[in-house]
Amino acid sequence: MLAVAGLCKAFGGVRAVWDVSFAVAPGEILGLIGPNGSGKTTVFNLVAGALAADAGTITLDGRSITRLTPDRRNALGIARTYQHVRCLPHLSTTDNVAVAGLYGARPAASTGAARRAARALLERVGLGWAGGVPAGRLTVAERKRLEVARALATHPRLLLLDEPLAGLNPAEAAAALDLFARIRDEGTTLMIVEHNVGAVRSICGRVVVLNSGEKIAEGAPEAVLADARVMEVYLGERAPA
Amino acid sequence: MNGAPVLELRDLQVAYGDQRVVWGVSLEVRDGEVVAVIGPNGAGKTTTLLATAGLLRPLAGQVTFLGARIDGLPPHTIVDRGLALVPEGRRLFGAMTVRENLLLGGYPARARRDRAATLAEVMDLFPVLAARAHQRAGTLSGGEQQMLAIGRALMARPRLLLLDEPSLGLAPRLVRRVFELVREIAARGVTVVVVEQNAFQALEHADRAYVLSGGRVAASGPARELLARDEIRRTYVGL
Amino acid sequence: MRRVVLVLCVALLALPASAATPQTIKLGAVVPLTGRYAAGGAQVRAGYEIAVEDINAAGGVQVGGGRVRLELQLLDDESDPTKTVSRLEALAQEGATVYLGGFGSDLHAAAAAVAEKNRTPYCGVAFALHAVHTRGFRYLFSPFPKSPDLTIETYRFLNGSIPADQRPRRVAIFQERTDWGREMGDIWTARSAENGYEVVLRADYAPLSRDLSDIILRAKAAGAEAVFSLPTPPDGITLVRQMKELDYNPKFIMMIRAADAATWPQALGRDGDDVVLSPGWHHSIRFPGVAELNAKHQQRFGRPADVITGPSYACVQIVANAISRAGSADRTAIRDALATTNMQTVVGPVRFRPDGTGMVTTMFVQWQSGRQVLVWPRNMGGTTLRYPATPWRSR
Amino acid sequence: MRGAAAAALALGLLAAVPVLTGRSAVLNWLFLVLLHAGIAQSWNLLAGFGGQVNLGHAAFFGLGAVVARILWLDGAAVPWALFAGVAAAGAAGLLIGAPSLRLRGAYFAIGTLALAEILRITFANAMPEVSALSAAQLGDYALAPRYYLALLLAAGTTTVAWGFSASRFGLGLAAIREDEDVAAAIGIPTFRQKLLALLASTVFAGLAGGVFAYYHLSFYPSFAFSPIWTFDALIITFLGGVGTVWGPVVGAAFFILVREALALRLAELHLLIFGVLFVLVVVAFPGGLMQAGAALGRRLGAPARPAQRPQQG
Amino acid sequence: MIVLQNIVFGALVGGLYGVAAVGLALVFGVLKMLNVSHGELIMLGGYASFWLFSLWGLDPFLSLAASGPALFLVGAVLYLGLFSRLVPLHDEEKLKNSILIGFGLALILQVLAILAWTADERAITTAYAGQVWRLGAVVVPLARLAALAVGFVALGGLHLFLHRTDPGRAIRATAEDWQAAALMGISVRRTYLCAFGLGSALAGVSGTLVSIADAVSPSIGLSWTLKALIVVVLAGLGSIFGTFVAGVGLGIAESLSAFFLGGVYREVVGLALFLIVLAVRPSGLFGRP
Repeated sequence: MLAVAGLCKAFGGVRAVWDVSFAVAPGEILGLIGPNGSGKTTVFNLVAGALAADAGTITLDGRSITRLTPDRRNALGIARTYQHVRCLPHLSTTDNVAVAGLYGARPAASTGAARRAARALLERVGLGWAGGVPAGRLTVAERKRLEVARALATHPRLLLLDEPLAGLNPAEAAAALDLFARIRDEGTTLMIVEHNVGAVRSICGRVVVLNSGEKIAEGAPEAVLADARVMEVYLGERAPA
Repeated sequence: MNGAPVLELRDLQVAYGDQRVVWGVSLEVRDGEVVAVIGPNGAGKTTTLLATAGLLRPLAGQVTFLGARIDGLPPHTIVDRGLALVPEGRRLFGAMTVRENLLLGGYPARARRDRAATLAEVMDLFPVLAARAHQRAGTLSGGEQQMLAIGRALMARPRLLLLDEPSLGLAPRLVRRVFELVREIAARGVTVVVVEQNAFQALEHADRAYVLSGGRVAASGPARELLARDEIRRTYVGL
Repeated sequence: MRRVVLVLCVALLALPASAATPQTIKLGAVVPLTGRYAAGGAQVRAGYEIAVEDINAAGGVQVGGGRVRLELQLLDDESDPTKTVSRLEALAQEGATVYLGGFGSDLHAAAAAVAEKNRTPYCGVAFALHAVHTRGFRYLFSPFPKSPDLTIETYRFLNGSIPADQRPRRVAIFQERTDWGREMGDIWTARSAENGYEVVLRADYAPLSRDLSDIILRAKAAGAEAVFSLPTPPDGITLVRQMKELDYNPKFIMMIRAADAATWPQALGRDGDDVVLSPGWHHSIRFPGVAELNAKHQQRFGRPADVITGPSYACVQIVANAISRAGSADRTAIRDALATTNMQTVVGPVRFRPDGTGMVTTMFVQWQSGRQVLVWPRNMGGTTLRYPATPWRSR
Repeated sequence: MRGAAAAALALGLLAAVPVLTGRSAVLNWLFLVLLHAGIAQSWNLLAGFGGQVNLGHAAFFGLGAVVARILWLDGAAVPWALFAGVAAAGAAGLLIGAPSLRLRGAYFAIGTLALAEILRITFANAMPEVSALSAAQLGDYALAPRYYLALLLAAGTTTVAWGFSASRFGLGLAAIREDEDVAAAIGIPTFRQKLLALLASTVFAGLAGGVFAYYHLSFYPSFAFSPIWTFDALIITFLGGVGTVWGPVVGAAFFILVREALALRLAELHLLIFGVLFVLVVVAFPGGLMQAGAALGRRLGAPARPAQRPQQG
Repeated sequence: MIVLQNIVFGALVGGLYGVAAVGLALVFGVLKMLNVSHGELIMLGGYASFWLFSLWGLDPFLSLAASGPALFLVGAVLYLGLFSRLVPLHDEEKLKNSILIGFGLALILQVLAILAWTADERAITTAYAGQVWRLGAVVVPLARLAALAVGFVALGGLHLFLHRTDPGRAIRATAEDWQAAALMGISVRRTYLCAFGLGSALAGVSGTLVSIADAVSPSIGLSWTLKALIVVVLAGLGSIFGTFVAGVGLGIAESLSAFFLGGVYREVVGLALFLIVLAVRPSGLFGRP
């Protein structure tokens, strides 16, 4: 459904993303991995529209969205979360999600309806108790879940998750992976940037590996993670015993 | 575990505003050790360091440095006592020159007397900084910036050096170089604590390690031992 | 801390407003004591306060059979016309029978309208703008020279003081971009030819400019021998300084308003000398009561009365006289009495035209050796005009 | 609901004031409070709810004032004059807003300040004559209609502010204020929303200017463009509580009534005392008067029960 | 020729703008507080010099040695008593409350000045005032040129202080990243005090220069604050001399527009120029993006 071709982005002469191409098939979970600074988040920003590409095209269902603003892309069904969580700190947790429901791809009919939907979503991510709390008071882990609920509230067809497991303990991470799988099963396509190789292995059908802004590998997780080049850049050259 | 205790955290709790991040961390660092603190993003590693260095005021708990309580003291007096922190993201003064950054590192009174000598030592340890002494720090490459951040902290002549994610954003070759430097610094008699997400490298080079999760200590012990433990490898090392 | 602040707020608001004692007539004055007109406002205030003191010391105003004391309630409007309005309304509520005005034509214009609306007689000085008097206000009275008097008298003064062959025929007008500036410029220009003068330059400038070299250079290039201007005090200081720096030496320099302040020579030293002004009054004028006023002012402020203090004092004299003739505290009666004023005051004889402007003596004053001396009208206690002005380099 | 009832009650009481008192000073003070509440609230619509600090608010106030004044004194019916002023201010808002809203933070603030100063100087040059009512017009002058207009202005802006605080549009605006990038990422058309908020803000600023023009007996046109109007709006809003529905109203009441009360009692020192009091209030309640009031209410009444985080396993 | 003459006067006025702006920029850059009573501090500096001149005949250029330190002390007191309370607040709250405190302070200082010195305009005219230096047909007034030069030297001194001394470097470091500065052993509060004092001292210096080249009265504060604010944004934060040059440039632009368009539109052109710069370079002429 999403196709990225020849994507380039430079910051002040430094190549952050260089000639990256890949495609995302409907209903899959695509992992985007690579060491710190390899350009994963930049790719997310380019796809979501927070950054404008220097070169290359991004198409969604065959339609070019390269020049669209982020809100237009969201209306077409692309939603995202952030690596460093970004909530709307002075709004209540419910309103953080409700506001997304009022805009997004299928805007709710009224604020009341949006809030009801928001509470249901919060329940789903385990934040049902926190509806009235200002989002700024949640812990990082809770805000991670809030971000997922907020993104879901916009009714995305493609959900971009940037390190969704960071900061979660193993039990929470397991629950989150479970949730992602269910979201996929309900028909939303996912793209995940994640450090936790184990998680990537367990949930992603396919992974794309970036290093220094360039794509160095793509394929099934097991195959890609066994690749010597990937081992080298991602795990620090020397494979541990 | 031979040297005298340099740093001791006892049941440290820290919050940002209403939001508690560290729920009770206790750890101990002895003279001459390299101690690694690992754990996932958001586990409270950085917060623990910031509270130790005085940039955050702990909610509860004690921080003892060289036998004296330092929790609640302002950061500049803590630096004065010989505890230097290299913060996450390096936090260089980008508009100032490399030399100025280093001179600022030697700002504490205890370091200022021998500042010229220390500067020479640091330049010796990092020849690249000597070459770029009059360049603006913001124009250095990532690796050079990390060297400068560490060099700047060493200018304070610290007894204890805290490094927060020194490998962040560095190429693997540079990451290895940073950890070699950590050993070199330790060899010169400075005790080091490294907080790392790159758990593998950190455990490889440390003497002992603590694993943080959810704001608490989940495991601790000699680094080699932790590296060998299966659940640690799977959850935190990423293997 | 918080509790202290709360208590303070309450305590301050509970302060009693000055209560009017019976058997007094209240004069309500709104004067700028802060903001850009504060310097002028201070002169106005001194005149009001001394006059009310004097009248009360003499037993008050004769009303009908008895004597009534005057009570002055004076408020600050911060040089802001919106506050002028609101504070005049407050004074109405406090029972003011007559309004006394402040300083500056915009504040006066606002204040006079409130007076008209409230049908309360209003007496104010220190504004020469004539336009305010063309709106049909019946309650507005101003015993002060207006633009037409000032401009026409300028030529009489020049012709009366300088022999024909030495007069500065070529005139430059530095005209501030305000209604008063335009009004003065228009009349000066219109009346120039008939008096034997030629306006060679009318230069506009925005008030409170920090550099006026462009208009000075143009005047110099046009060969103007006299400069007529009406700058604000800072603009006047800038003008003198830059005329000196650019070595532009007109024979006659008139700066209405800027040179009024007693502190003019402190600011400019000898460069302030020879500048002519027309403040509406001067303390050496030979009118009854002036000496006493000067003595009081000397006692209080260490100098004879300031140029705006005299007319302000006269305002209270005129109002007291009108109250006495009205024989009551009725506002309409006082207004009618004011309209028929014909009396001697510290600014000389005063009568009012139907538009409320005063028929008063227009005076010209010159700075000589750091002192203001009266140079026109002649033989009224002053001295002669120093002409031509000393070139800057010879000072 | 209780809030709405209290608001309706307050509105009713304020509407009854001209009937209950003939004292023009009281009405005048309340007029000034309502006018300033309206100006501050209109500024709050963009700055408080949308996070865009506009230092050129006086430009829109001034445009509304000058246009309405000219038409009114020319004989146009008051509603039409006011409407024209509002239209002029709104049009200027769109014209100026479109380019300047692309500037962020301090640059938007100072850029709008420069625009307002340009207008002020230009109007001072182009229209140097004082705009005063004639004696005949003063004969018909009554404060009550002005007062009701100001009441309408304050009630209208506050209603819009309340709408902003509770509607889809307002929630979207709040999201922009909190984090513009996140707002865009959840589908909020950020530029259009900001522009609409600016339009609402400038339209009401223009209405406030028109009310001022209809109220004031005499002023220089450039006075309506004075930066004082912007700073008063900003200071009143900050003092009361920026981004709150009632902050500008509470701030205006404090700012006007305390100042006038002091001016009436202490001719010479009133500004000094007011300045000291003002600084003390700011130091004591850095979060604004609304927050201070809420804190006081919490201390008096039962504290709201905070949500309980489930115990972690 | 007249154009050249106008440029000279414009530059002399602009130099005052520059010096006035540097103090404001220093405080804003280091403390992230906007002291809107900066203009009132300039006014106090002007009065200090005026009184030293009229009571003891002290040359205004010598009185700089008094007005600078005196205003440093005033600034230190204001910081310790008021502004230091804002340090723990978040940036947004800090900025907001600093504006409010500055507003109240401006009222207080204005009234105190009227009570102490009356509201009359004050200016200093020395024996050498009005003397000029002739360059062909162009005259350069010496006293004002000296004022410009003194301002420039003061800024040069500030530059050396900030770049060559430890306390100066501590100020720059704190401006860039106060947390990192604290980690260097720098006492942030002491540095804030020092920066606020220095900013106020600069206001004192520019007040003296204003009293020489312009005039002082209790109500001049707001116009200087606004002018300084515009110059600060025009220049962008980060460069002392950049700020000074931006001030001079604004002064020249004003005088040239007075020449070409007539005096009444002097400031309009300066502001329009400012908007153009803002549109083209949002970080200011000399600021770092």
